[in-house]
Amino acid sequence: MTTEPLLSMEGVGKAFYGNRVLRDVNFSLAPGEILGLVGENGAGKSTLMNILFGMPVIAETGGYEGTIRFQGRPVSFSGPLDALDAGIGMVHQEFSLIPGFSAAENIVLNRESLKSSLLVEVFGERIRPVDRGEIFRRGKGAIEKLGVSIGPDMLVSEMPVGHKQFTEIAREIEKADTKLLVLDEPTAVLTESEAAILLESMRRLASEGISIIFISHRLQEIIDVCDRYIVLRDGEVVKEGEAKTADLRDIARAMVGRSVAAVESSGDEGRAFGEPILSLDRLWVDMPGETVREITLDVRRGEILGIGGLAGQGKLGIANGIMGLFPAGGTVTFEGCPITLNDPRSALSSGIAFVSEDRRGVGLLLEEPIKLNIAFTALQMQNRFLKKRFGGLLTWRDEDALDELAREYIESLAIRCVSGDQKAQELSGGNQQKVCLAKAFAVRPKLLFVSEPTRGIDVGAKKLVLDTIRRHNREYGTTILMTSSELEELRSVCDRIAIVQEGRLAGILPPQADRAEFGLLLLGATRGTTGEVAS
Amino acid sequence: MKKTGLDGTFRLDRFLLTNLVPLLFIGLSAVAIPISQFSGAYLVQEMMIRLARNSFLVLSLLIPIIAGMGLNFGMVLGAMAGQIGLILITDWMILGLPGLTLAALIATPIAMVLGWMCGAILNRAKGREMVTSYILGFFINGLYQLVVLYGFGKVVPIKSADLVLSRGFGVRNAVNLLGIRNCLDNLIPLSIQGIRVPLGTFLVIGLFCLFIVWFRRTKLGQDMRAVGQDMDVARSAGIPVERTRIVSIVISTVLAAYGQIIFLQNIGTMNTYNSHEQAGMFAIAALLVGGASVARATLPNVFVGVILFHLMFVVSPMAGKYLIGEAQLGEYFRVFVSYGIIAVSLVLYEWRRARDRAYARRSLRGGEV
Amino acid sequence: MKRLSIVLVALVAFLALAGGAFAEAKFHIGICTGTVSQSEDDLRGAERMIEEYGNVADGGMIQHITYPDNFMQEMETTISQIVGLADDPLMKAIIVNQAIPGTTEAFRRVKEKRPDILCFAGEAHEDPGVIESAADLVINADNIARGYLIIAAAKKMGATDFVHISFPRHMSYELLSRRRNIMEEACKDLGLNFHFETAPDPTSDVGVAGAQQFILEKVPAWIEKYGDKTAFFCTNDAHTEPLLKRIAEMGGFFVEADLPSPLMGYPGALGIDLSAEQGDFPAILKKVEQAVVDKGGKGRMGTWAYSYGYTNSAGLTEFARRVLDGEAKADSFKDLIASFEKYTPGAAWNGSYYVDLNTGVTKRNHVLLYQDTYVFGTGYLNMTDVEVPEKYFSVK
Amino acid sequence: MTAMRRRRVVQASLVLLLVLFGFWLYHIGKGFDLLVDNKTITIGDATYRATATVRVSIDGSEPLVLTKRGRDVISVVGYDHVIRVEELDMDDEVIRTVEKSFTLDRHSGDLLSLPALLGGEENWIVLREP
Amino acid sequence: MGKLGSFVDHVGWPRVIIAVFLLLLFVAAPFVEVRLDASIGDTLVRFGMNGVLVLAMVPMIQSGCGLNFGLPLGIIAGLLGAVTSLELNLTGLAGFAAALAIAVPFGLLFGWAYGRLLNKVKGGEMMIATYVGFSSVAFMCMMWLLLPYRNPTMVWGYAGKGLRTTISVQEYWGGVLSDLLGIRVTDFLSVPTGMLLFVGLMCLLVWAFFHTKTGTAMTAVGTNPDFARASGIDIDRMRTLSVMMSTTLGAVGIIVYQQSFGFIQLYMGPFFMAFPSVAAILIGGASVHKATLTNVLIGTFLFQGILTMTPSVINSMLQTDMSEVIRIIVSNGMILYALTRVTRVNSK
Repeated sequence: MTTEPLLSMEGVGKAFYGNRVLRDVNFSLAPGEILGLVGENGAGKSTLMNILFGMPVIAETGGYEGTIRFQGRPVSFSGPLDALDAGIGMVHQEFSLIPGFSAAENIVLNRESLKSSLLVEVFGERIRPVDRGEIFRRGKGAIEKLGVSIGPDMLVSEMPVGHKQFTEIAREIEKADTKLLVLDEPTAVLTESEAAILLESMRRLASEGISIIFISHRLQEIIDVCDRYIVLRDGEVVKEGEAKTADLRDIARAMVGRSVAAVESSGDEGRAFGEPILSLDRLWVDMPGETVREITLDVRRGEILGIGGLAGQGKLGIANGIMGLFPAGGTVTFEGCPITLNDPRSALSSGIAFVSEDRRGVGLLLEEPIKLNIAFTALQMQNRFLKKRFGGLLTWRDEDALDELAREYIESLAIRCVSGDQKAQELSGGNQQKVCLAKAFAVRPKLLFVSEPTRGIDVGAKKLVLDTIRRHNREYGTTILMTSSELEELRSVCDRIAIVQEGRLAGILPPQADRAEFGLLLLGATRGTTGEVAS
Repeated sequence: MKKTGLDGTFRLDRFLLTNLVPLLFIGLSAVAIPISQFSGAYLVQEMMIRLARNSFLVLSLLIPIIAGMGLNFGMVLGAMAGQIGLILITDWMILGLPGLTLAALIATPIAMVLGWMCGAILNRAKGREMVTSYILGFFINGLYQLVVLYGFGKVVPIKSADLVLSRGFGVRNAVNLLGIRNCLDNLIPLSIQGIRVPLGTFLVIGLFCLFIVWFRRTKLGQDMRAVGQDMDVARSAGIPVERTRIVSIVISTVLAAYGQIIFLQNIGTMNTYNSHEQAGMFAIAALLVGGASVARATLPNVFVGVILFHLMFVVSPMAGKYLIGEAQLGEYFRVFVSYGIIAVSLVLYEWRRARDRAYARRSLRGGEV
Repeated sequence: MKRLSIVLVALVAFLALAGGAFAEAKFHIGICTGTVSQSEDDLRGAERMIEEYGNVADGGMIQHITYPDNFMQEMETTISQIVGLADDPLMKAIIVNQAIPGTTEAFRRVKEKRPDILCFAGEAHEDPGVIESAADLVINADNIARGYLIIAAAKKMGATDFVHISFPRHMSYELLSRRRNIMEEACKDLGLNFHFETAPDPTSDVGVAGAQQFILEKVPAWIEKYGDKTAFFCTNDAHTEPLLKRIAEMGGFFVEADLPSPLMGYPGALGIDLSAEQGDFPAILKKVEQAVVDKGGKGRMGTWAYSYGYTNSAGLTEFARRVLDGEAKADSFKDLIASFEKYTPGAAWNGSYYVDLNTGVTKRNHVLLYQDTYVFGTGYLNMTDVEVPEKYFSVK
Repeated sequence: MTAMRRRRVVQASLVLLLVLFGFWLYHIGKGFDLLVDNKTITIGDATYRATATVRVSIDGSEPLVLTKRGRDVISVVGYDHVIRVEELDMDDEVIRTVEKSFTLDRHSGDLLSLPALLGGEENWIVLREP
Repeated sequence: MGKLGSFVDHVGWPRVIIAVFLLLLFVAAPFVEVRLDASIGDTLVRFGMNGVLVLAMVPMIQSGCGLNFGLPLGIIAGLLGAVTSLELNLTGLAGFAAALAIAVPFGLLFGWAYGRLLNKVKGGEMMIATYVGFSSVAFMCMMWLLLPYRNPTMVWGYAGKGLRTTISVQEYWGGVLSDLLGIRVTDFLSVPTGMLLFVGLMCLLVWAFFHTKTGTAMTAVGTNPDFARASGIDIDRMRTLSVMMSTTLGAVGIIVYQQSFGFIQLYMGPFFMAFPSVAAILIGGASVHKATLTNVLIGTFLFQGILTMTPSVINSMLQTDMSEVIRIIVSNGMILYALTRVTRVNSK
């Protein structure tokens, strides 16, 4: 073993438009070493990887600070293809596979073995026939290296998810000169036995001299397979050490803790709440990327219930499923009446409103004026802001009422805009979010789902939005289910916080609970041990 | 257990659906042939000729489908290039196979330029390729008229008095291709029981099928399949997506030029200003009838499609005439059926795609596992 | 749904027509014409022959088919339709009227298989040199002579200006292009002002309606520009109808259509009810004349008394029948005219053989014909007696 | 880079080859429409009278019979040909047979004057009068 | 410069180019002896004739069904109304109103069926619409021959049965709208006030519709289907409704067209009607998923202006028939430009 590290980062930092996301990251990675990278969503992991791979987004936003050395030389890739050439492979969370191709074909995609052909001299390299036998052999070899059994000629479209993950990894290691492999949450979609196989093959790869950066939320896996780990929080390395001696609880605490000013407590601890207003019984939701597998939960009248969890664990699916936007099953009871799933009207008409996390996609009519955006749901579902014309023959949009409504919310939520006639797409993210909230408030809901209300908006706006939500809860007694990736945010607003992990409820905690408790729930370290935690 | 059972019924269902259009056509033909009172020999001969005449044009559609660009209405551009080649060799009086080959040789660079242009435009209209190439056909038709009706005889010298209008410029509306008429079809004379077999053309078509099979196995073909299935994945794997798409259109356009030349050598006369217009529409219809879809087409689709579609074309006017007693009703019936069937097959395709998507998603559903 | 209703309709129609029978014919004659929407007269001529000689389906002599409406795009269909006729062993003659593109190749194929079948082409669209190479007889309206005669007739009617309306695709037809040039030359010689106007092609993206609309709106402007002593002529049938409508309303002259017939344009343009006169050309002529005169078009609008397309279908079929029955000779101009005159009592015909301008070769299988011009309200102009000066035959 | 360069050379020479191939095709496929003419003609000072009916064929094609003042078209492919002219008397008996080989090129005429040929004129192939 | 630039950006290059081209034609017209008043009159008449047909594109585009290449279906409904009105021998405004009254139910019915079909093929509407249009036209060709219409002015002169390709409506209700309140400015320029008012009325109705609850919902479906669904709107229903509206507007549009045109065009006539309307609205600056009344008005004016001005002016200028070819290249080139541009914005 050489002593020289394969990869080393020296003082790497990055700021997006003055907003610092990485600060002075230092670490090095020896050949054949497995490094665990741990951190909450938004801790800076992806940015770090983007810098490593030279993604265009980094250069476009002003580059980064510090030096990256690969095999001793300082490098600065101009794109992922460059990085691949240098021998760094990455396996993404989203599959990057061609569905109609076999495993082998995907493994060698764009690196196919070619037969020689005289026509090359005329039409260039790409005219060479593909050597199918050789491809099959190479694919098979790569799969075997992983120690799994996948037919090299199996079509990706017919594979179970786990096999797709293995195919993707096989593609990276098949590259002859792959020296460093970055695995971004590879086990998230795997079953336990599959995950075990993967960890096994990671060890095998490491023993062959390939270094691995392993990003995972399953701390146990990190401890099991890695040589060392580092924990990122708010763009800084807050903890690093040998995996073997690590303590799960320590890592969790390091990950979740915040350096920001202490959470301003809501101040009404011990608020008393009424009977359950909404009950979920074995709810499942098929929302791509946010699958909810089985959730049973009661929400009480008047409370603010936070739903937390890491990205992709299914916390977002709950609201979307109940609102009928994605196929769902199970039983949902609202005020004693069952809600018909898969039908948005059902939930809406029983007085539930929803502020979607996908502001631009689902939340707004970007090309329409603000006032229409605010009034739309109320107008459609509750026939408000309409006036009759010609003896009821025509139901006309009441522009005056719309203006009035828009004025009201622009004022109360301090939406910064020219007038209610301005188009939604011309607003800033924070103001768009306020419009979304206004839209939900306008229907005067009994229960409000708010998903990721502060995503992508600046700090000042964040506080305003959270205050608005809280005020609405206090003033109108609206029950609110707030879903957020930012635990601190939940802790500052909510009365209870439910943590969702892998599509299941991991537990419910009061906001004052210890950080480590949250950390453990988030990371699934206590998987299987928690049931319904009473508050 | 449950899974395989589900799978099995699904397959049969799927088979029927996939082949619904050809089955529909077979059914219609089965009814129409006896009514039309055509003799078997006539129909066989006619199908033989039509197969020779049209297959190549239809085959030229395959490659853009592989590359995920849908049905290439832009093949009309290639047809025009082929026609320009034919006009020139007719003017120079190059006869027989050499003439045919020379026409193809002249058409190649023109088709390449046009195809490149078409591909570049389609790259800017991703997801709307079909409508765009449809309109592109109209546009290029204007340019073609400009060149052939005003350019030829003025800019491009045309000497032959049979070709140029007496006014001194512009090609006449019909060009007699006697010099190369049937020269490929009759290259190897073969007659089985009085039915002429255009063996020469079949050989060329056969070679071309081999080319397609071979091409799919080249790196370029592999890249096209990848691009066709998922552009983003292909791009992230380093495949030059835009370039690959352009290349596929260029190949298709050049092949369409050859196809049109083969088509016209069989027809024997060229409708200077309209021959190309028919190329795209009917080739596409035939392919769809053969059971191909916008995203998937195979060699058997081509041949089955040509035979079924043209069988219907030949038989339905007569069948309509005998059935209804008026010739023109038969004709309208034919138009109705042929356009209707294209609509039906497109509807089925879209519907099936939506259903497959839903089916694929179902496996991810949490509750049912 | 639609398909079911078609079958039902078909069944009803079939039952309705399953009457009438003719003695088994010795031989069959095939006629291929356009549909009603494309060229009614041609189709009616064929139906007239069915009336006279019986339908093959009922044991008669005539087998009638139609070519596609979209014939410019569907050459293949045209070819196989015509060749399909030769599949009948009793088939002895095939008449295609109008001989649209594809006819030549169809004839070649027919001849390859059955050299004994007579192939006649009425009003050939393809280039003369092309169609002559395959057909036994080609008929065209004598656009060479008419190039002069229409101008002469316009002068006779009192015109001072002449407007020729066409578009690029038609100008690529040798005979149409030459006729335009002859007209220009004749105008110069006879002292008329020649004007050339372009209108949209009805087969282009604007469609028939768009092209017709253009004529409707431009004719008043042209009459204003060139005066109301202007004669109009257009090469396209679709343009004719709106043109007639405007001329009847606003003045100007109309000598005759490109393919003249009292049914060409007039019934549609003037909204004439012809149901009582069906099939009777003298009566139709009278009715149309009445309508034209009522609209104030007396002495300003003309036609051929008998439809060119109708006579072509009927006359050629009759000629073919006579040849096959030995009553006429295939190369006799006189016999041909006699066959035509059977359907046009009272109207004079004239014509000549086509001469290739480049080689000077006279094509004895290509006959150019014209009928006397009939002007509504004043009667025949006796244009068939006018000698066309030799020089016009060599105008390119 | 040498591979690239070699490729360019190969491509260039292939294009060149195709162009040459085109010329070759032009050469072997070039056809002519020849007008065989049995009319009186004046070439230079000499006048050759059309006298009799002749039967003519080129390269053994289907023979054509031309009466006096007759003219017809024969299509041929290639540059070198043999013409065979038979003079006929009133009873269609052959009086005299002349066989002559001739070579065409792009500039030569396309009107074969049979009286001139029979009269022994050197330049019996003339350009058609426009 | 900045102002001009932003103006051009706002209006869009293709429209500026076409407008300048059209303006040049108008300026050039008097110099080549093309009457300016007649040209303006023609453009106005054409604008009125085609306005409603182009308007028929709007509901479908707004609800996200794309360009209505299936317009022939609506036209067929209109034709049925028109010939039935003639069959009943109704004249004047009564005849016109009857034609509308008969056409509208047919339009609604066809639109309903067609809309249900299009709901099955979301995403592939345009191609399918084209072929549905074509095949329905061919089907109706048979029907025109077979339907038992008997009015002698409509049937074939020779056979006495089957409808003619072109039927004159002059004696019935030709020009009832155009001449209504017509203002004669010069001999060649009379403003078809009635027709323009009718087009205006139709625009107003469409405008009003998009201000009702349902209209608002339809816009939302087109702009952002997810948003609409999240707000409890039945997308399929809205789409079907929009197709019904488009089809019915097409039916009304063709009747307006006919009363000015003076003829009813049967058989292959409807075949070619969709294309000019599609072209007009694209030139007007509409995209495949967003169209406004302004797009309709500007597009109709520009497209029809080019159509009527190019052949006459260029022909008089150059004394050649080339003008027709130039027209084809210019107008299709513009549509092509519009299509590629739209997508680039989309793919961003």
